[in-house]
Amino acid sequence: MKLIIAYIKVERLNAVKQELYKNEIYKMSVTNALGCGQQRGYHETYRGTDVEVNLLKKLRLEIAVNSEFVEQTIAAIIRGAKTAEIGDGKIFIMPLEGCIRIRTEERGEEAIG
Amino acid sequence: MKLIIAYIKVERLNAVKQELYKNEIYKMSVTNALGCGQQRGYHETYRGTDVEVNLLKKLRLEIAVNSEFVEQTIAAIIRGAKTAEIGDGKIFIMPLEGCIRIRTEERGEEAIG
Amino acid sequence: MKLIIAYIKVERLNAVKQELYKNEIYKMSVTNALGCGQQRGYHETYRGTDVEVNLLKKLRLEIAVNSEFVEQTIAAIIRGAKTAEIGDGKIFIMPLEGCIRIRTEERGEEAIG
Amino acid sequence: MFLGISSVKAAESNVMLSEQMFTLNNLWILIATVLVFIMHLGFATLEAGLTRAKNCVNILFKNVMTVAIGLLTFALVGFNIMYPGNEWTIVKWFGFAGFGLNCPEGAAGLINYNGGNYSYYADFIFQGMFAATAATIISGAVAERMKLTSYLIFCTLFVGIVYPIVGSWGWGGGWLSDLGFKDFAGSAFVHSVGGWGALAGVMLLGPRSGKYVLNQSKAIMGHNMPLAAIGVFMLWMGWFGFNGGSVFSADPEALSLVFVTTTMSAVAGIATANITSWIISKKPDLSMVLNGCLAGLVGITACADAVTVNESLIIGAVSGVIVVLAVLGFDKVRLDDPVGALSVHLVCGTWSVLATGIFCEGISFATQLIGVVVIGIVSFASAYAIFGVLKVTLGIRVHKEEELRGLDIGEHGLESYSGFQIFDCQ
Amino acid sequence: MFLGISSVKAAESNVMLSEQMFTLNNLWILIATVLVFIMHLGFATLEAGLTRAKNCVNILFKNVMTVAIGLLTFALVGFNIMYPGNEWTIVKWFGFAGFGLNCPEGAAGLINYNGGNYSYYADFIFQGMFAATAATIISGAVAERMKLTSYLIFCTLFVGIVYPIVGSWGWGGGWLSDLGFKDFAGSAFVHSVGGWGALAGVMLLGPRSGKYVLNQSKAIMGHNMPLAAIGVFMLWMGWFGFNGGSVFSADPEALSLVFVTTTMSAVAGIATANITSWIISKKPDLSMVLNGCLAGLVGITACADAVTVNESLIIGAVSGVIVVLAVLGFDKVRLDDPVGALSVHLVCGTWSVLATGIFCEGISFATQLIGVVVIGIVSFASAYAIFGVLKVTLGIRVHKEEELRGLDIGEHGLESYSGFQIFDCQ
Amino acid sequence: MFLGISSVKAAESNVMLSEQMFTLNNLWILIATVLVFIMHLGFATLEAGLTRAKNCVNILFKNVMTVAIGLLTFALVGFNIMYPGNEWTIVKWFGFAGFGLNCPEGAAGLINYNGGNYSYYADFIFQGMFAATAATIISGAVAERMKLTSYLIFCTLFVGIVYPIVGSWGWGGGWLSDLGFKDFAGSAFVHSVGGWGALAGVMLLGPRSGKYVLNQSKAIMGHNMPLAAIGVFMLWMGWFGFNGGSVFSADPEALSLVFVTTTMSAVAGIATANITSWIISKKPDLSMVLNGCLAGLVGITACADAVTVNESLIIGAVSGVIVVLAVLGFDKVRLDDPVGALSVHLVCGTWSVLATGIFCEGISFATQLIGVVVIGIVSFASAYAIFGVLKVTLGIRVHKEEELRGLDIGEHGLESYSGFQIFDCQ
Ligand SMILES: Nc1ncnc2c1ncn2[C@@H]1O[C@H](COP(=O)(O)OP(=O)(O)O)[C@@H](O)[C@H]1O
Ligand SMILES: Nc1ncnc2c1ncn2[C@@H]1O[C@H](COP(=O)(O)OP(=O)(O)O)[C@@H](O)[C@H]1O
Ligand SMILES: Nc1ncnc2c1ncn2[C@@H]1O[C@H](COP(=O)(O)OP(=O)(O)O)[C@@H](O)[C@H]1O
Repeated sequence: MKLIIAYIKVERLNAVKQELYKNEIYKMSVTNALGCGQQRGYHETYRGTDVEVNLLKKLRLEIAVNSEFVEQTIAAIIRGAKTAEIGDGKIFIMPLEGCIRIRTEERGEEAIG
Repeated sequence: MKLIIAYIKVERLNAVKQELYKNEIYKMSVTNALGCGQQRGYHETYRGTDVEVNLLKKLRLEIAVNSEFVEQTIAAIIRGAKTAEIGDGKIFIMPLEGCIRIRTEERGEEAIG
Repeated sequence: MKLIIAYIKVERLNAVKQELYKNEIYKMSVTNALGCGQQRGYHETYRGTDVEVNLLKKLRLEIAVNSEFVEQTIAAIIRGAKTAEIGDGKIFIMPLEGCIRIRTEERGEEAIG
Repeated sequence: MFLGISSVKAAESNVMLSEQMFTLNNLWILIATVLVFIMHLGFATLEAGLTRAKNCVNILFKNVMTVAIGLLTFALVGFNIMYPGNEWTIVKWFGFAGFGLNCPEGAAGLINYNGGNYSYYADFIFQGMFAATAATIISGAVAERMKLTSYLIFCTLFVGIVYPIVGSWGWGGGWLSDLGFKDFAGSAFVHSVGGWGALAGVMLLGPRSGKYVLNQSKAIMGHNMPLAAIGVFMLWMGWFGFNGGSVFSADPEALSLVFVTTTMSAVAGIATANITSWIISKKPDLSMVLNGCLAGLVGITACADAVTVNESLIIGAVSGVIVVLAVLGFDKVRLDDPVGALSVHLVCGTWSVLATGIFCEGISFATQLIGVVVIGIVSFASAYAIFGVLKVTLGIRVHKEEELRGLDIGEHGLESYSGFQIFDCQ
Repeated sequence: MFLGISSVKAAESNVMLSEQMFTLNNLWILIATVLVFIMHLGFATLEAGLTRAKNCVNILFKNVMTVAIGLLTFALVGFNIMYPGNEWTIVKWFGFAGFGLNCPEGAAGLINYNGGNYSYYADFIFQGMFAATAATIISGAVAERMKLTSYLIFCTLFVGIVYPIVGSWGWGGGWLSDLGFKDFAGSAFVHSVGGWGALAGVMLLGPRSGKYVLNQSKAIMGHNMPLAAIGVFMLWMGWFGFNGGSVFSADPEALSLVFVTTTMSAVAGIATANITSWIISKKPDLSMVLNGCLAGLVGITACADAVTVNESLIIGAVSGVIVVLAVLGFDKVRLDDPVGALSVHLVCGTWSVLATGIFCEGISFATQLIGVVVIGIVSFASAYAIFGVLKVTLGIRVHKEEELRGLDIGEHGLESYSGFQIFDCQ
Repeated sequence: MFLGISSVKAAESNVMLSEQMFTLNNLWILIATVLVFIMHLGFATLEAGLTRAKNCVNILFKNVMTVAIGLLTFALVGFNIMYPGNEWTIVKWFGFAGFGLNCPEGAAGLINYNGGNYSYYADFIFQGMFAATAATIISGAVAERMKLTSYLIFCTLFVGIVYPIVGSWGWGGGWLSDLGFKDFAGSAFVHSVGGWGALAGVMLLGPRSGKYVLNQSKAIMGHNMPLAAIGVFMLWMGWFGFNGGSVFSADPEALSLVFVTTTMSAVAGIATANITSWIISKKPDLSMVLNGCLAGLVGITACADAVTVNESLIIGAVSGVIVVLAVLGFDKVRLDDPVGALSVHLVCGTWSVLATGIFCEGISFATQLIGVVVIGIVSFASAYAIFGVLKVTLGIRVHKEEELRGLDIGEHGLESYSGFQIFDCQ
């Protein structure tokens, strides 16, 4: 089992979700994050003073999948999120040792989906 | 050491915290997340248009524990969060390689609690 | 590759970022979290009723780095975040199995920075 | 002979003069109507601000509907119950002058209506704006847990029937006015009536879930303090019309005094509520100060035209103290009132009526007390009966799950702050 | 002889009397100006509340600038186009009395101005406050996607030229007033003119991205319902000045009636919008109820002084129904209007003008219809032309990327709610 | 003989006439009082909106308390210091007519009071509402870092003593009024006095932590732009009463002109502030446009009754430019004023007084300058002294840790937006 963490552009969420659905990946968790990456920030002006905003709004997806699903999940995220412009985001893959469904107390690969 | 990530229903936080306290687990971090799971969303209506909201508000707990505490932590979370209804949430267990307390720079199992 | 998660005091973010920049670590993601730790909460009063707030506002940094950068990243975070008072926060280190840059589809150590 | 002619001229001139005074007084009543109207925004924002984000749409919805229900029922029956003229069915206790608005033709609906100060329509619209406030008071007290439909039904019956019946006793020329009972602008007839209704509702509904856990009262924080502050300022602004309009003319002496006493009571309430709550909870508590302001305003409402400035300061100061104690007291006895409506409107409304008996010359304390008691019994009993019937029929409380998730999603399927990350685990 | 003398006295006294009445009427116009002014806050908060957080600074900015543009252009040319006096260039269709304000000296700009009810300057400032509202209506409909500079240019031309030309036909003594066309306070000249302009804008801009996806209309939620509610209450408050001020005197009979009809139409609109939307979407919809209130207010605006209370209830009730249907209808035909400006101002404004033909004695339905059609054609065509030219020159729509990120960052480099975590992926 | 009789009639009629005019003028002063009152909501929301969420309860609290302190001290001593009548202690520089309110009995407190335009109580309440605004100005400038108790003490002394002493020189018949100094509605006596107090506070407090880092000025963003916009609209609305009420009668000529000049100066200020800031920072800056509006309003306040419409446009336009430059200038010299109070009230208030010397016939520029200088020295010195003593005794600044966490938690133990996720790392 793996935990996939993906940082994507806020406006790509719907596209990513659709790609995941097509691959029958329906479960995920989303949080909002602020990211510093290669992408330059933008400038705001407030009362005449210039501000560089270098923490950009991103979404952080967390998707736990069984190992055989990892590649297709990654592919789906890329299809949904990629615009080939700086700021498209990043995917991290981490080992997942256990998973429990609270409702049924099922464990392991059963519980993930 | 393990990092336990649990997604629970927002309204179960107090119950979960109490169960954890009973097991002398006092440290944790909470973030709010939006989750897609087995639970169906609900419908909102705005200006006559129907909206299906399928990202539900969840809380994400992150609890770093020493390996021997893992089972009792999981059990406590389940006791606090379980209503046996869809949407109760999920627990993930991940390997944790290091832990440092910033204040004292202690490392490892010492630092976790 | 490792994923470093750090919980720090909200007001230390700028200092931590500066220390990281000095070490040429430019990429990170920040989310806001509520934390229960050793630090006691504070009391609020609302309409004459006292409330103990024991979930304190913290920032959660997530920094993916190549293994050789782990120690200097940790050191930088500590330099920026440490006030030697309770509530300074904690750092967790986790194994990271994969990393993909969405824009270029690069993988692995290339992709992280 | 020329004297005669001169007299005629003078008389004509008099008529013209009073036409102008009539225009002026009538204009003031209409402007006061606008001010009372804006109190509805005040109630809406105050109540919304002091409750949780997840119930905010519900509160706004109730407050908008309350204005509509108040004015529609008042036009249909309320106005003619409250001011039955000579059409008393149960002498001086209940009268009804027929359905709908019937503006007398010509001068009878204008300069001859009610002694030449304002027209029939001005009277109706000013009174109609008052009517809805009684219900709005209740809306705050039952917030965050009451079923919407039941509230709307309750509101219709309470504002349409109970409020005007009780009001007719004093303002419609009924038995209380015969006794010499004084309630200048509605501490009894508006605020305490609403407050008693709120008490019945709070008792039958029970506290919000999570409010009392293991013998302990938990604070359930309001979600938006600027909104609450906007509410209090809007209410205060409206009070200039509420009390000022109740002079029923632009008479410079009376009106100026009312403006001063109303304001000084409010500021005294702020000051003493601040001191009291600071002593008790060791912190300067904004929500208490806001309630203290309203307490001072309610406290002066029964007698704003008949006290000195110093007396208004005393009345306001007392109001500011008792509102803080009342909030704490109601909490002790586990009457969960999210916005402090009981403390402000019921407690300070009652204090105001009694203070009138203490401070105003020619007003008997005993009469004031009789008024307080009878109005209290009838308002509370009627409200309890309506809420009670609703409770066993439609139900008055939302399901626990709906309460936890919030009434905005449960009742309306709409969030107040779409897109905002809100973390609320109570 | 003494008769003569007495007469002189009486005449003098008459002059003094009318000076007082003049002062009183003039004061009311000025107070009404304050009320109309606050409608701009109402529009600003309503529009901001019903759109997304990421475009909120942009909307506030537009609404503040609109007031400035409205008053500056009205002072420069608008007032003298709208009220050309005898300076008609194209007889009864277009006139222009010169640039800037030219208050007649002495009594001519005061008591002798326009029959003794108000002064030149009071007239100007009251009318000037009206002017800007027409543009503000458009600002809501084109929200969340229109380029700022193009909006400002459009606003300048539309309010400075189109609005006063159309207005002169009726209120400036032009051909429509000669025909006997009745538009009491501006359902046609303000609301429908603004509405037609909004329609042109909505058509040329196209829907917000994400609004219509795969044959489906998606709801794009407003971000702040309390703000929207504040907006509606402020607008309602202002409407007492909008309609009440249009009596152009403090005449007790007319003014009291206008207050009642205006209010009753609003509450009827609330009631029927609630029922209609509850039936259709099975939920009590706050945003629809708020629109229903405004619908009732617009609905009565053409005839608030000339209908009975019962008629005002009917007019408001119809408005409440049609506004809900119109919102749904515009959505069906994919005219994306974030705040419902088309439904409220265009549809109900038109209904109001026609209702005047139905309910008011002596008003010909045919004339009203002619007014509706000609005003519609001219306003729509002019707005379409201005928007069209801007579209091919400066462009009227922001880039898609800017739209997604929000106009606040894109156009202003400033966030509305700095520090708040806002999650918006539309 | 009959002539005699006729005269008697006429005289009687005159009395009646003036009673009506008195009622009318008095009513206007009271309505203006309501408008000035609502400025306090304007200040509260503007200041709250332009600062950070973590200090919002603190700001609201201060603004509510300021109203109370202002009115209580004004009733206790301020009114009788400001208007000492003949009770000058230091001739024409300081007088005191005794503690508390002493309304003259009968006609002396009514129609004979101050020449028949308004009553004693109307005078007091209108002036009392003004008093508090001077302190409120300071509250904005010292926001986000000042200790609450010290602020409350400062506010009490400044509003209770300094403000009325300075005011008495001009409005109370003191030496400045003898010199022919003109300050129509308070650019000097209210705005600049508050502004000088603010300057002293800002200097002694130092900038907010994080504002100036390594030779660089950092923007500290306001947290709620709609709130700030509500504030500006409320202030503008109130200004109709601030300037309009200062006519001290409903005189149609003067009042209508004041409404027009006040409005035109505001819109000119909006326009030029927009242009200036757009040129400088390349973006249309909402916060600057809001300040520009207030700048125009302050700019016209000293002479709104005595300039032409064109002159009011010039005055407003200049105000709009200088407010933007002043905001940037104060930032350069590291005077950290979170809401722009110095730029709006001190700079534009001073400009307004000088502009009066430039544009108004019969007013000497030298006299205006003397007024500016002496008022400035006395207000600044007194404020500096009070702040200074507080600094070495109680302390005026919260601890750094408290500042970082926010005054809402630190001073009040209450959050403004409970449940909202707010991310603020400044
Ligand atoms: N090494 C990292 N550690 C943590 N988060 C990262 C890292 N690299 C990127 N991110 C996250 O991914 C987001 C997108 O990064 P981006 O600038 O698009 O990277 P790239 O230029 O490599 O495509 C960043 O805003 C940040 O939130
Ligand atoms: N595979 C997964 N990956 C990431 N998050 C998940 C996953 N499965 C569930 N979740 C999170 O847990 C929450 C609860 O899921 P739920 O619908 O209750 O699952 P179940 O029906 O299996 O109990 C979801 O809303 C989501 O936030
Ligand atoms: N075991 C843990 N699991 C998850 N989060 C933790 C843990 N320990 C600490 N934290 C996070 O770190 C924050 C800082 O903890 P703190 O009270 O400063 O710890 P310490 O007293 O050990 O320095 C907490 O508020 C919490 O968010």
